[in-house]
Amino acid sequence: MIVVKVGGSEGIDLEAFCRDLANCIKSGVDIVLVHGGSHDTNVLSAKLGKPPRFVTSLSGVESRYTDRETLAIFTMVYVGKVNKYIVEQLQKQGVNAVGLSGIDGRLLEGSRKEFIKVVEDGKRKVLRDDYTGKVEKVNVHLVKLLRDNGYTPVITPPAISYESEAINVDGDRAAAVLAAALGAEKLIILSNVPGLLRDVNDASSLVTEIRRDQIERYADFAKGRMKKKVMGAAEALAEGVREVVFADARGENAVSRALEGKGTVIR
Amino acid sequence: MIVVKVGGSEGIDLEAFCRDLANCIKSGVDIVLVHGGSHDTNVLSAKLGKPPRFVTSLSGVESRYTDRETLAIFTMVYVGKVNKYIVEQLQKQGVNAVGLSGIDGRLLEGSRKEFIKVVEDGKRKVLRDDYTGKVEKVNVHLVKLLRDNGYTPVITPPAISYESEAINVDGDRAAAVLAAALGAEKLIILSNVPGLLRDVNDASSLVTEIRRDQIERYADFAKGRMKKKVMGAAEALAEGVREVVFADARGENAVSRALEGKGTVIR
Amino acid sequence: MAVCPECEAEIELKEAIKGEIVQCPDCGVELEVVSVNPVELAPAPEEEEDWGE
Amino acid sequence: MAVCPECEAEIELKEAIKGEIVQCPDCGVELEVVSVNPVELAPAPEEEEDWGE
Repeated sequence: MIVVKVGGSEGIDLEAFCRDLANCIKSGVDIVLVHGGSHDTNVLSAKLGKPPRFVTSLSGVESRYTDRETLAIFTMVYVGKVNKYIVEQLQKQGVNAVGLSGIDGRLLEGSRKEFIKVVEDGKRKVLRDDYTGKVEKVNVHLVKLLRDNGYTPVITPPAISYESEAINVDGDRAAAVLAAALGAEKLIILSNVPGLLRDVNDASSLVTEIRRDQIERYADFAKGRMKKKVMGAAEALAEGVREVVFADARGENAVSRALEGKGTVIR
Repeated sequence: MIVVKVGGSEGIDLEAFCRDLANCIKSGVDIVLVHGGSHDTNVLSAKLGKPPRFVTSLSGVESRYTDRETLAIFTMVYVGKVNKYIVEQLQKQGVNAVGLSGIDGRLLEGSRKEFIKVVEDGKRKVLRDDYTGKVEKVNVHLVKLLRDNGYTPVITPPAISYESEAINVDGDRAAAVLAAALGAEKLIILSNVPGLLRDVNDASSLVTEIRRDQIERYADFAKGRMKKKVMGAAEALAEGVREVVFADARGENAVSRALEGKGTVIR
Repeated sequence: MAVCPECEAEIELKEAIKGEIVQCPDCGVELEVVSVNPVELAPAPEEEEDWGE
Repeated sequence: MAVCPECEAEIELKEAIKGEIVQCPDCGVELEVVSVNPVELAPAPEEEEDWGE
């Protein structure tokens, strides 16, 4: 079984992506899909007069400041827009998809951070009403139940906290925890970059292979979103996933190319 | 088993509603929930500069004109906002809810109207890009699968057309078709009115009981949304549902009161 | 001017809008304005009983 | 003026904002501005290693 994560950033043609994904599934590849929706969330937030607010933690990690109102917008987009669009497209291609958020059946559960310490406008602050957290538990039973009965799960943040509050979680890291929990052989992370680039501005500086024992070194030099992806990959590999691939979600046959190892393969 | 439908109109306190619903479920009442979201959809549409457009069919029935853009807003609200809020609240009350739209697993499927003939600004027109339709098929297998494994299904429009397009469907009529398909004994429809009123403006003119063979008469004099509810009830009764109750969704213990028959009981 | 597809009578339409239903003054058939500039008419589709959504 | 809850030194704060982290000039402890008007200070919470979301 393979967990495929497709990002929500700009420039990804979801219709083409879903066509290729459906072909892979119909040709017998056993896939569970996880997706993001950050770009669309930024667009809707701005339209609703609540532009996204990103904060940087003291350790330099950037994240979306998600108060209750932002969380409602986030959930409308991730679940109501992106998730149901993907399910609709897969159904159109003859794949019996079922869309779930991490809240449903407590599919993705974890602890909500009571507070985060951030730097904003040069000031160090404690933020307490940030609905953000980490996925620590997966309802494997629910995923297995659907897969064993012919359904393709299409999973999206938000997750649910132990106190049953919806929480914003990082999609890449949730996919890594999910892959480990489901005992997936492979985790494929598709985004709007060809893979891990030695030089971020040089698309040809693609790192094509990384041995798992070298991954810490790459985690250090990777920056921003890619850093989280590499951390997620390290976690998945440590928990039994055999191979992690970072590849490009854009263009035709993105999934097939990634399945053939076109991108950064870590094993 | 009982199908409960709660409307999406203004004045319904969903948090209080979910507390009462959870108590009924935890006390052993086997419930499948269906919900609407029309009010919130109108609010978001207006905020996004695309105010809702209602059209009246030649036979005088009003419906939301749902072009592709409206459908995206409709789905974000029904699925991303209302559905996941209800699932979150039920999880908080210890009920293991799973939220599904009619698209997921083709749970609610039916034909999309190729066109509708309407009267708008005094002109009779044919509208062709209206993503509206009727629920004709229910994926009973998926609902049963979840219920048999301890999950409480929380179901919402949109449905899916035979051509795999998301379609706007009337929540009350979808609940009626669902109740019949699931072999439910009871269908409870809760909205922001005490039940079927002889005089719409007089809350005390509640019709408390209707025999099923009188229902056609009431279908004639009921107007607007209530007309569709009565039509849905007639359909459900004709397909084997033993009792339909129209009751008030507002205030404390709305579900418990309806279960005790407080409202309009048709059997 | 537009022409009725049924009886070829000429139909005078002032600012018709796309999708509008008009009736041919000669043969009385219901027509749909399928496009404007130039105006094109086709028989309006029959509708099965509608409950609306 | 606000008072450091650890060493009771007086801390002069100009337009502090709620949630801001300040350091006591005397004992150096990290403090959180838990409320403004009047300013109230409490020890800033310790943070477990954060990966951010």
